[in-house]
Amino acid sequence: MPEQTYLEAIRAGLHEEMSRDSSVYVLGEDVALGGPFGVTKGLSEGFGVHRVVNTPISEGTVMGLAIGAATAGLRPVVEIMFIDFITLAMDQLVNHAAKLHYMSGGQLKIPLTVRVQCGISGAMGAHHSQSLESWLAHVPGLKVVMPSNPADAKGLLKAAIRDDNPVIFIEHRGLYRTRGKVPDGDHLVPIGRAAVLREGKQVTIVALANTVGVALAAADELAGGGISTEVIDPRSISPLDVETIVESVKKTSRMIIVHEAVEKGGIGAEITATVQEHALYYLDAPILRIAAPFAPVPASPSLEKQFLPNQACIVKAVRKLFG
Amino acid sequence: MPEQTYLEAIRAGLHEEMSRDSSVYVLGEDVALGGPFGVTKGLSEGFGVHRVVNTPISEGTVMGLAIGAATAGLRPVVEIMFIDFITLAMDQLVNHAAKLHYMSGGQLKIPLTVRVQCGISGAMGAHHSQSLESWLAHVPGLKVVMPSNPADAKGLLKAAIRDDNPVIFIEHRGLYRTRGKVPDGDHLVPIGRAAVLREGKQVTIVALANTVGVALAAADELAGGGISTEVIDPRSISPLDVETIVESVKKTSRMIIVHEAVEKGGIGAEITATVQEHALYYLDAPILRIAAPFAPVPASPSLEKQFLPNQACIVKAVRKLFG
Amino acid sequence: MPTRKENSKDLIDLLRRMWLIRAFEEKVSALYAERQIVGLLHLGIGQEAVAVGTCSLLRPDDYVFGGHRSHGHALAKGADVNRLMAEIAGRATGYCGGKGGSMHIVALEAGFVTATGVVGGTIPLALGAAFAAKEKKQGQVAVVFFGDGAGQAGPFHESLNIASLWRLPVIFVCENNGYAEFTPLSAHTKVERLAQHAKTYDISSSTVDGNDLLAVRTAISKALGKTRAGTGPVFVECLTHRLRGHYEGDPAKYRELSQLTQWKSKDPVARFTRLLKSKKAITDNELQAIESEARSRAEQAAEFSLSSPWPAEEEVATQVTADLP
Amino acid sequence: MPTRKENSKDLIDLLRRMWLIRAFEEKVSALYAERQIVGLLHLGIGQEAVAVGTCSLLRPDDYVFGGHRSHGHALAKGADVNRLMAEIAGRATGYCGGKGGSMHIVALEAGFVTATGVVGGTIPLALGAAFAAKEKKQGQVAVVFFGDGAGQAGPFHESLNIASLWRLPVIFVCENNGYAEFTPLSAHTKVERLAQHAKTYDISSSTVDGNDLLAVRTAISKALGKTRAGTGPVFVECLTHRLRGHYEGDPAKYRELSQLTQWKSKDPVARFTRLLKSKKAITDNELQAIESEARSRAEQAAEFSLSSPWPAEEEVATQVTADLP
Ligand SMILES: Cc1ncc(C[n+]2csc(CCOP(=O)(O)OP(=O)(O)O)c2C)c(N)n1
Ligand SMILES: Cc1ncc(C[n+]2csc(CCOP(=O)(O)OP(=O)(O)O)c2C)c(N)n1
Ligand SMILES: [Mg+2]
Ligand SMILES: [Mg+2]
Repeated sequence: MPEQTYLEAIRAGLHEEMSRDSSVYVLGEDVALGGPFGVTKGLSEGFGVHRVVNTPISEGTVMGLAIGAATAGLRPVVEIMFIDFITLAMDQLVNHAAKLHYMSGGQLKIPLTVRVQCGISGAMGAHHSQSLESWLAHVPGLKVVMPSNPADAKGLLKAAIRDDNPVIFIEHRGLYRTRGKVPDGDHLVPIGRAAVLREGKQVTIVALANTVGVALAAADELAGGGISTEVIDPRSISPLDVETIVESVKKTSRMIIVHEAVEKGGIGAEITATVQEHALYYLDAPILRIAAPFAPVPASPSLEKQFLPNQACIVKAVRKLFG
Repeated sequence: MPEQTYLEAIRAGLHEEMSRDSSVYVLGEDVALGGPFGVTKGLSEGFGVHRVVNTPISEGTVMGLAIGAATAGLRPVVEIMFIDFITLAMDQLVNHAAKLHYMSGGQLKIPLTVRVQCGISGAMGAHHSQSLESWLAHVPGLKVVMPSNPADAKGLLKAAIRDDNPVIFIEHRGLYRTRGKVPDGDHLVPIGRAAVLREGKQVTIVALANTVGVALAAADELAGGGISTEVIDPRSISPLDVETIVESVKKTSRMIIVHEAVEKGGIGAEITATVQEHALYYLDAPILRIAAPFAPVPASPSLEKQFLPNQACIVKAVRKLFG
Repeated sequence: MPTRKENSKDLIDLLRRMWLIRAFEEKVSALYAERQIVGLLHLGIGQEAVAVGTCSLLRPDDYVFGGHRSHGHALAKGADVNRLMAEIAGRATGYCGGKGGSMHIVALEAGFVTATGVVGGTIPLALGAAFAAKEKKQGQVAVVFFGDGAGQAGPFHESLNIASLWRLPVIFVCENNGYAEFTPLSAHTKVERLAQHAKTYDISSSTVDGNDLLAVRTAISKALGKTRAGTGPVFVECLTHRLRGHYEGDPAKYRELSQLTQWKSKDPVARFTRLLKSKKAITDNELQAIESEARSRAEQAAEFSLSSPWPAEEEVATQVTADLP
Repeated sequence: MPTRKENSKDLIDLLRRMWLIRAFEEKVSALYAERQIVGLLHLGIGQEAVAVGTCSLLRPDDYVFGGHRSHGHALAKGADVNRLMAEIAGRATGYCGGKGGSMHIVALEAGFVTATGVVGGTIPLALGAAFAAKEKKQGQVAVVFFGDGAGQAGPFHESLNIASLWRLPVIFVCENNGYAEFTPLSAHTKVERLAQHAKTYDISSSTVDGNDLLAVRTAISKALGKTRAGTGPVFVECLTHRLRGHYEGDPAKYRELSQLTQWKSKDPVARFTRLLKSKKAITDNELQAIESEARSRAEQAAEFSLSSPWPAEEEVATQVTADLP
């Protein structure tokens, strides 16, 4: 298995799916030039600018255009440069992409992939750092995935493109340079299955995207202190792999959820509510959420650091559960 | 105390605040003519069309305009006709209204009220029936209220207009004709305080907006069966009155949350997560959520009925907690 | 006046199509008044010439998109009368199994891709279908119907820009009926003719009398010549008027009575009838047969709909995603 | 050429303002290269004439709104050099206590209401300030700066419509620098001059050489005459170019070298300097003094910023709502 960065894995996934299926089109701002992070670099040379299409700054209409193209048989991959700007495309995404299959009684399918980059990295401030995945998971008809490593990034992206539903593929900017092994060949990761990244017996940490690495490091530290920690990456937050998470908690009796979105109304709330419903009598302590404070993301690097859930918080929270 | 409908109470609240403070302006589609439901009827005659302003169908820009006007000293009340169309104003609402006070280090204040009508009533279908309040409660910097009766509608609206922050005032269309007593005089309801509408000992039902009436009826039915039910209306979902809810659960040891939004990622998840964090050891049973199925809202009246959380579901769920 | 010679049979067929829509919507209105149909209904009575004038020139595989007032567009594109009425009535036999409803018609078999409850919402979708059509190179075009109220919404402008930039085979059909809900166009914009926006983008455009069936056909026929030839989008603004309220139940007090009377005299069905009669292209008997056939089809559709079952309870949460049952 | 007689002192002052912005941004760039400042920085080097040409004519109580490339706009409106640089550097002494950052400057005391990281996002906000100004009847105007890339975004079009409809006292200043990120305007629209959109709405407009300080001033001065008189909005398109990459760190390989060279020769600071010299309105000594004064103010601002404390930890969650501490 070759090593790749998260960014390279996404690019490879796009490349493979575009090669495999001529109905896959990529649309977004500056995508033909690779975009500001270079994810789509080289694609327009290989597939032509008619399939790797630069768009004007018109997020809502480009989203709608992709939905319309999907109704007519294409499989568009739209890039929204920052999730902060998905706010401009919510009407099309929520009122059309998510609902048309249902509203048409199954007549229409919307095989649309939305690649969007999120999260905190590089002190970009409140308009380029949000984590809004829980909005999307609240919308019936959308699937939402958030890979935390190169292999999942590639496998989930390929699965998203092949899915007959709108899938929001959320990339974390802070992970673009992370390296990892990526299986050779036609590597697909099924949407809706969590990954148990570390087995443990006494506490379950569920972590998303950028916080998975932090959780794994915390688990190492906790192991040093004698606490056996299971770490689960849901990978897909809608549909959510309730079974894997609930089974883990039944075993460990304790759970912590970590994400970069603000705690209130974050996906941690949904996971908590579901787990307590299915495993209340197994819980030895309340489920705790480690997430961002209830505030916009500050620009100052010093405040940004405060804002992020870190290893120390996780370790402290876990210890509290045993306290 | 005179009786008024929910709709009349809102209109009276607008009227009083516009009389009290000449910086209050009302903007929205057809508001000068009363709007499709007649909420703003008569205001333009009283205050002039310069203060009760019909706008083009440009939700995003009208929202931004109101935010800009708020930075310059006005207290705008914007009407978004259906919450389904707030999707077109999310950028302005989330990136500017919610964040500018924080991002400016306190230099700017955004005393903005957004009146928006939500929910299911009258078989209008998937684009005119959504309940999206939990998105808004996930946004730091916004306050979100959802009155369930005429008195709260008036009192919360007046409080919203006087608040120095953006407040989303969510009206449920299905409640417009509900009648109720409304206190005389300058009736204000503080934002962030729940109302205990019925005291009980064995189970707490937290219900929102349209489902409050259903919950109260269920409580009556349950009383007949010997179950003593406390019913709480949070009224404000951001900030949320955690204390009142947690205290209730500590007393009753059981909780059901009812809302019309889909269950996954709904505000019930946040309430559940918070309550189990603070009162896990008091819980005799898992917290259950009674909410809409994970689907768009169907247009057919027969399916719409299926979609709504009803009294029978609530009663059944409560009984399950005792089973 | 038709630009190319239309024979009487063709013309009579056009009248028949308009009558079908008229009778259909009058029946829907009657059923609504009787509470046999519920919901939020926007009828296009008075605007039939735009739907028929446009769709009668389209290929079955052309893509059509509509909005909240689109019963007529779907019928004109060839949607089945029964399944359409059943959908509006919320029955299991409707096109969408009752999940869509009046504002959200989908009749894919007829090439009516979707309507929407969001003003202006399908304009970008039509661009997408046109984008796909361009790539598929089968000469298909996309057509989107929208009102004057959509002309002040951002997506409309973003769409004109992209359509012109990428030379998409899309025809924008603006039904300028002078009102958005209760307020006249003059309260929404200073731009009197929405076709003006097309000019800004160098999109070929025209403004026609939307109550004159043949004028609409002439404009659309020219538009199709261009879009099918690959020269990019065309914008056709049709000046028309809805003869009923904004929605069923709206007393439309904001409208001057004189205005209504004036527009009634321009009723597209009566007007086209007068034309055919003046050209002696149709007899009174034929006329009556057309009307009564239309009415009886509408009646049958109503019977079909009201005797159809309601959707099964469990349908409430099926078809949420394409991989579920 | 100035339309009204400007005396040398005024002209020299204008040069001084441009130099201040230039020196400030060059210092910011240097600090970024040294990693003393981090974040996503968009510099307006090469576009100073638009900022100064516009803001030098405004009243302190006029409202100015900017975007992601707005250091210069804020400075031109009178923002404090130290507090601005400290904000960009993320320090507690910055205008926003470090919470805003480079793309989100607010300097309310100077009438610079807000910038934004959302392309086109402040255009509606400026309408709102203009709406308030119109109601307050103190003759204030609102000015919004935005790029050519914003001209394809829906809110821009919705805003032109509403501004014209309601005759709001707002001046749209479009800095058409020919690129949105890495792609030229021609890849975003077929409309070559963004002022064309204003014409659609009958908004008074002009397109000027944005690197010619006095041409900008002439256009803005006319615009102010109209907006303050209450006749509605004005649109001024300024053709200009950024001499650096889209953001600091962008090598700007998409840009032809010849193009860059050509624009460098039109550098607004050098060009205005040449004009003053040719008119003998300034001596070499004065010139040098202006530059070195600007550089030293920028240095001082850097020192002030880098020696300022970082925001206190607890600041991360204060000021979320106006009623919290
Ligand atoms: C985005 C959006 N905003 C508001 C509404 C409410 N609404 C429904 S129809 C309508 C007026 C539409 O006018 P127009 O586009 O001219 O179409 P017409 O009704 O005249 O056919 C409005 C404002 C909506 N459906 N969608
Ligand atoms: C709504 C939105 N979409 C995309 C971006 C990413 N982005 C930042 S600057 C930019 C280009 C803006 O071009 P222009 O408006 O011409 O301003 P300039 O950078 O040339 O000053 C883009 C696409 C953004 N900030 N906001
Ligand atoms: Mg209309
Ligand atoms: Mg530009």
